[in-house]
Amino acid sequence: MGKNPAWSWYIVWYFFVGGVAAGAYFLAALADLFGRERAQPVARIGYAIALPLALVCPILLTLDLGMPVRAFYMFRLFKTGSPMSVGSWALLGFGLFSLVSLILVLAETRAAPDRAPGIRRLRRAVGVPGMLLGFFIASYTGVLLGTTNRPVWGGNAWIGPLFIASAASTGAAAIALWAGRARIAGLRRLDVIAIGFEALLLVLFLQSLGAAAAVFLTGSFAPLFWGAVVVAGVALPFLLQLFARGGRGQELVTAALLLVGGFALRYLILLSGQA
Amino acid sequence: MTNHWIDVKNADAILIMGSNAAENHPIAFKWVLEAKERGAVLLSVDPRFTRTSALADLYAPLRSGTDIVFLGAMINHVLRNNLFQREYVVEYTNASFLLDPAFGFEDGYFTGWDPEKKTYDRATWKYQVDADGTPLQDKTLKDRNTVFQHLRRHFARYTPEMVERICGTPKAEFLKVGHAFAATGRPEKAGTMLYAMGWTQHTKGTQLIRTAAILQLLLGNIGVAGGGIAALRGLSNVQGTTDMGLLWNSLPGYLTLPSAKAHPTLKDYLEKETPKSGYWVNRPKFFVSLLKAWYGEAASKDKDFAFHFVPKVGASFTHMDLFEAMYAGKIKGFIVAGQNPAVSGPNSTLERKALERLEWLVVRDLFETETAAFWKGPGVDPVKVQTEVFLLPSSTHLEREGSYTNSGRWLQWKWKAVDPPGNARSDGWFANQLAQRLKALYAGSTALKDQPILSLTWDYGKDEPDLEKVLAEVNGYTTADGKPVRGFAVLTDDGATACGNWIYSGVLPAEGQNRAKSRKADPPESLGINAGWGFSWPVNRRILYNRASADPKGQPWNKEKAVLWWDPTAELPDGKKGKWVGVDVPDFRPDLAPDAKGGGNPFIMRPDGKGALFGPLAEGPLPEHYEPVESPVKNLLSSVQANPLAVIYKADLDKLGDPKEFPIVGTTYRLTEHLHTGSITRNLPWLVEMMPNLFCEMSKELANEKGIKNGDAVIVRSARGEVRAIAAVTGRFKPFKLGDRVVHEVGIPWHWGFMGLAKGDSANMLTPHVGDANTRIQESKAFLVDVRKA
Amino acid sequence: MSLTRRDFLKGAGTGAALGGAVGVELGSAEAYVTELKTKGAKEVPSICYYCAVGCGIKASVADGKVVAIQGDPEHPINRGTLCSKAQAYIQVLQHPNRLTKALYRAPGAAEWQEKPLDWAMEQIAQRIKATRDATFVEKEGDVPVNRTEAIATLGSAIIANEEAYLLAKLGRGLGIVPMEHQARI
Amino acid sequence: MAKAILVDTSKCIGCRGCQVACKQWHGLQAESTRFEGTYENPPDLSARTWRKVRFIETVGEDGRLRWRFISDACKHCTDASCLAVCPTGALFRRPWGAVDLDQELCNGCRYCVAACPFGVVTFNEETGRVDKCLMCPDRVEAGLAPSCVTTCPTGALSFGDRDQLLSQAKKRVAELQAKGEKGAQLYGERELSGLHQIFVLQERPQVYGQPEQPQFAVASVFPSSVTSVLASVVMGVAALVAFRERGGKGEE
Repeated sequence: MGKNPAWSWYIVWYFFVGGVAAGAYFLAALADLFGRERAQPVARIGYAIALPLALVCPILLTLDLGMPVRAFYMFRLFKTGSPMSVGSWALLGFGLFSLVSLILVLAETRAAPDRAPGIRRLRRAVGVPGMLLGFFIASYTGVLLGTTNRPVWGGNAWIGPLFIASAASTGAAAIALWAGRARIAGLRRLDVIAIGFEALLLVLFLQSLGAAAAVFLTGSFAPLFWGAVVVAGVALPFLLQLFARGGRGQELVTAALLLVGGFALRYLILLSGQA
Repeated sequence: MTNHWIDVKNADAILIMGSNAAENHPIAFKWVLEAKERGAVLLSVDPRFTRTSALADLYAPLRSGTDIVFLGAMINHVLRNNLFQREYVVEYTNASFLLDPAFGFEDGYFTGWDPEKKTYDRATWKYQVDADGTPLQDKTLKDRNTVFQHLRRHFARYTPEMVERICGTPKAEFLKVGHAFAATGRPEKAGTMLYAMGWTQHTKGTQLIRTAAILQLLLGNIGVAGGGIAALRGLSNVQGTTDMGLLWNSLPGYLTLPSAKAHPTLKDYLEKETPKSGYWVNRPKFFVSLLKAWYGEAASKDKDFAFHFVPKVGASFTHMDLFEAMYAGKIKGFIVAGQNPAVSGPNSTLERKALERLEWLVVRDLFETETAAFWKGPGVDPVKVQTEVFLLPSSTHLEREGSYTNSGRWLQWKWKAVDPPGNARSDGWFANQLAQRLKALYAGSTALKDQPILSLTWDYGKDEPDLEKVLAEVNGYTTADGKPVRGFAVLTDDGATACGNWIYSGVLPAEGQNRAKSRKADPPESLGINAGWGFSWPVNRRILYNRASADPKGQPWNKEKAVLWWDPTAELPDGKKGKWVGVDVPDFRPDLAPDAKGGGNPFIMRPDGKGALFGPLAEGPLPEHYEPVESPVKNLLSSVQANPLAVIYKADLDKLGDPKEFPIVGTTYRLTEHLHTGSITRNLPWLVEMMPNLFCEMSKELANEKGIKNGDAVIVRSARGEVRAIAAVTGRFKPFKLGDRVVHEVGIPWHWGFMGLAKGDSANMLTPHVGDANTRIQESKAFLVDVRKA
Repeated sequence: MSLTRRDFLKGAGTGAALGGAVGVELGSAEAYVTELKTKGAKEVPSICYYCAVGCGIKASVADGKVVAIQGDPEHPINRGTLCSKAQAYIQVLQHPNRLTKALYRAPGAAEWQEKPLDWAMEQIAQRIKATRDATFVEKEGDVPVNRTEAIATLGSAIIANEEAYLLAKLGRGLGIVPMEHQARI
Repeated sequence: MAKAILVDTSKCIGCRGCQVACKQWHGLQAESTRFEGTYENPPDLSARTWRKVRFIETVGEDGRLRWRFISDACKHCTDASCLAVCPTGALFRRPWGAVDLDQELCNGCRYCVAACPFGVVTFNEETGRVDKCLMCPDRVEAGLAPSCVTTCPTGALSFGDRDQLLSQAKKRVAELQAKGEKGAQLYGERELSGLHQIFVLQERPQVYGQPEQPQFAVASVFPSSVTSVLASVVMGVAALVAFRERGGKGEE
């Protein structure tokens, strides 16, 4: 058993912010790729959200280091066996892609009409590798936790997928909130699928833990797990998005619930391995 | 130690009892385990399962203070089952000697007990002798008056059942240990016993060690490689400083300090202290040479070598006597160096209080010790303490040079590594300075009383003394030309030689040669004698009584581990043939053939040359079990509860506990991580982190009874005081089942005090001022306490 | 760019292969080298301070300071080994609370005062003389006994033989009878 | 040639010379401790305690008490999780097998802390970096044994070629078993593809606080990556379903 790495609140926030950024970006790229004009707000807002959040990530990570001035040592190596090493590079790449994508969003809106389609094509092309990085950023933290010898985390292969599903739902929520009064096409459908997928992965995750799942189900984390993750983060938004038709207010409430649930999920997973 | 540390590897059985060698002499355990690897059986007998027990093949628990029963039953086992080494016993011990027919033993007393005076008249404690004074013998050992038959009868009462009922050792466990060790009774086998304070700190400690010696003699284990009795001494130079006479009644080389009553003149001293036979016939040579060394010119033959200068003892001043006298206000000035009686002294409440009654106190140490700081200790109001205290900084052993004598009697030189800080100085410097200043203060005095100090030879330099010059004086020299003598064999009683300590003579055999500095080690696969490493007193002999390693004809009992043998063809310097040869220096006249008169008497320090199965001590010539002065049970072996000659002090703070109020046996001990009072080690962070607090070890059963959990704070209380400790509840202590009674025992290390980095109460707040009948060492291994949750 | 150390790859083994542990190192990261701290130090042989086994120790001295205390590998008893107490001994030499000045506590005082060593020694000599002179017994009846029982000394069992000899000689020379040390307890 | 330390628990007397030798040689500060009812202290390996002796009281099947001692430190695994996950290269392997740590390169990410299957690597709050036993590379490269081994009085610790120590250890296990020590076993021959600190134990590893089957943390990178890629595909498909326009049906 490894010792407690004592990763702090910065890391909880990083997991959350990084997930939102990654989710927003890959949703943006997917919308850009698969959606038509009606999906464009998702793309524009998603890219716009990704960049600032992607810029916050390294700051959070650096603050958690024992030697913050040596943060750049992360780039001495590229070590495929170390999720943290690859993740550091990926975060760097993701930041660059977010920047380029956002520039292209702005360029498109300000470009002469004849040049706009070309810019959008370029943005779509850039979005593909960026999206892959987004998926990576969303999931590598889960892989990283699995690559330890801590309780809950060690050897677990379901945290990565869980974080991807959660990145999608919280990314979508962030986009919805950003959009404010404007309606965004496709988000509700996406939410339903993503939340459903997240629920499935949660079950798989808990099942893989065996007896250790008790920390979430009945242990000291149970209230937060059931209340924030299961009810607020999964059940309510799922039901709301599936059945309710409450207009923008409902969308915003759902988004807020998803963000709370996503944050709680990260917090609990990080804490459970450090208890 | 009769033998030495490395020699332990040659043993076939090792009994560790009254010692926790793995804990307190970890490096010695290197050789214990080496023996084990070579097939030796390791036996651990201890009230508590210790680090030593953890490595032992067999472990047997026993209640503190009952060792004589355990060993006595081993003797009984050996005698009853004919497991003793007969030829050795017959030839090398006094087993065959006939005792006075009037000698006897009944219900705890030997003949001659005077209940009024509470002393023994030793008139019957003697051999039957012929007209020449030679003891009568029966080598068949059958005569009922032989020592052997007395031994048999005496120890017949020490049965395995008795062991179970008195020691609390399950019979089966006792028998396993007894059997394993008795196997060394075969001539080619050797067994050794390692003991320490677990045997000495009893009111019958000396008798306890005699019991061990009797067993070892019966098994033929003395004088052989891998045999002997090993006193594991606790401090780096406690052996050497004892050799040098830092005990109240001792002069260097174990020459007794004369007493006013017995030795008014040199003639009295020499006559009374010199036996008719045995090596001590040379005592006058040693003593006169000492007087010459000390008083030089003034020690002229016509003035009895200044014998009158030597202080003559009146009252006894063993450690406890000294502190009782101090408590009574009789001692005014006190110089303490490198010792910390406020923590190490038994009944430390009394001993600390005694310090308050001094006019002045000088302490020299590395750190501010509890003794130096007694005036600001717990419950002491400094304003009320009128003692003047001087605290002088001392240098450490790496900041000075000199020789240390280890437990195996090896003198080893240590070189100085660095200069001491600030005003820290060595003890040699202190003595040198003080001597010069006192000589100056007394200069010109014609008073008779000042002549000893004025005549005292003292020329070792001004500040740090030249220690090799001191060692040269210790070694001895011819007074005519100051040339070193080659050994004590050439010392004389006419003033032609001077020698500061005869047993060390030979360490500087020639000018510029210091054998303490020798550094030639034997290869590891050898017997381990290491004659080329350091210098072992006497005369670089590594195994004492080694004549006994060979049979009466002079052939080694064990050819593979031969120490010494008679070679009839070897040539002597004078051309004659026949001498003792081997790997060690013979503890015998080198040319005395086995068949010559006395050629079969290996124990040359004794008048009769025989190992003493029968040997008078204060409380009798044979060991007998008595309960500790504080004991929870009645003595089952006789109606005499405690050693009738135990020394019990009676000052107002000398209280004894009632078993009804204090039903638990308490014992004290040491830990690997600390040394003695911890005055050094409790200041060292690396040691403190391992052993930070005073603790009290107890069985799970006792803890249960008292509602104590592991790690709880507890109060341990005796009639003298109480200490606060942390409970270590462990399976390593078990309650003792004595018949239908259960007796609990707890243990507590004595390293803590109120100064230093890691502070704590001192275990000696609990221990009593009661002492051994012979040595007056305190009984701190078995006393009465009670325990409760704090 | 160079491949990571071969030994890393070798070491990473099967599990790492599953994880695809192919790494690339961008900077140069030679295994750092630390110099042996006893290098060039003078080795002074001594004997351990603590118990009476008599283990050989060697102090490594550089610039007048002990930088390490280790077992003496040539010593036949301990053959270079040491227990925890001996290993910690170097902390005595570096200890901030070591006494380095003579201290004096006047009757009834609550604090120590620092004093010059020479002053302290002279005072001690005078106290000894005063007490000795006041309590000395020259004769008991006709027998010259030349003793004082009012001054006592205690210790030490961790001083050199030569020092013990000097103390014994001086003590008896002064007529002091109560001289004891650790061997008694 | 791979080197190793062999810990023979059957020869350990718990004197803790090794524990302090390590502190002396490396100048490690003492920790503040309390006696908690056991001789063992400090409570665990840490940034300031790279080697420590564990004291274990246990009762055998024969009902007899045993007091076991084990000198514990970094195992210098062949499959070293700490080294494998270290993103900066501060942890590296010496050619002779030790897992070493270059303090200058550590930035205190603590990944290795979580990855170590033995709880050896510890974060040092004071320096902001991690610490652990390095197997005394300064000594070994000067031809000496690590300081803990050098000081061990009883031969419980030995240092040398790993292969040679392994056969020595196997012989010892056989000897102990022949003496009736049924629990005698070797630990570290195959665990994590071979440890560079191997043990002769007298009980199951668990009794000494060692994992029965230590896991190489990096082994989970592959399965985790696969599930994550699959999850990404699922989300891609979900987006496709969500954002593909089907004539505005379902949503306005």
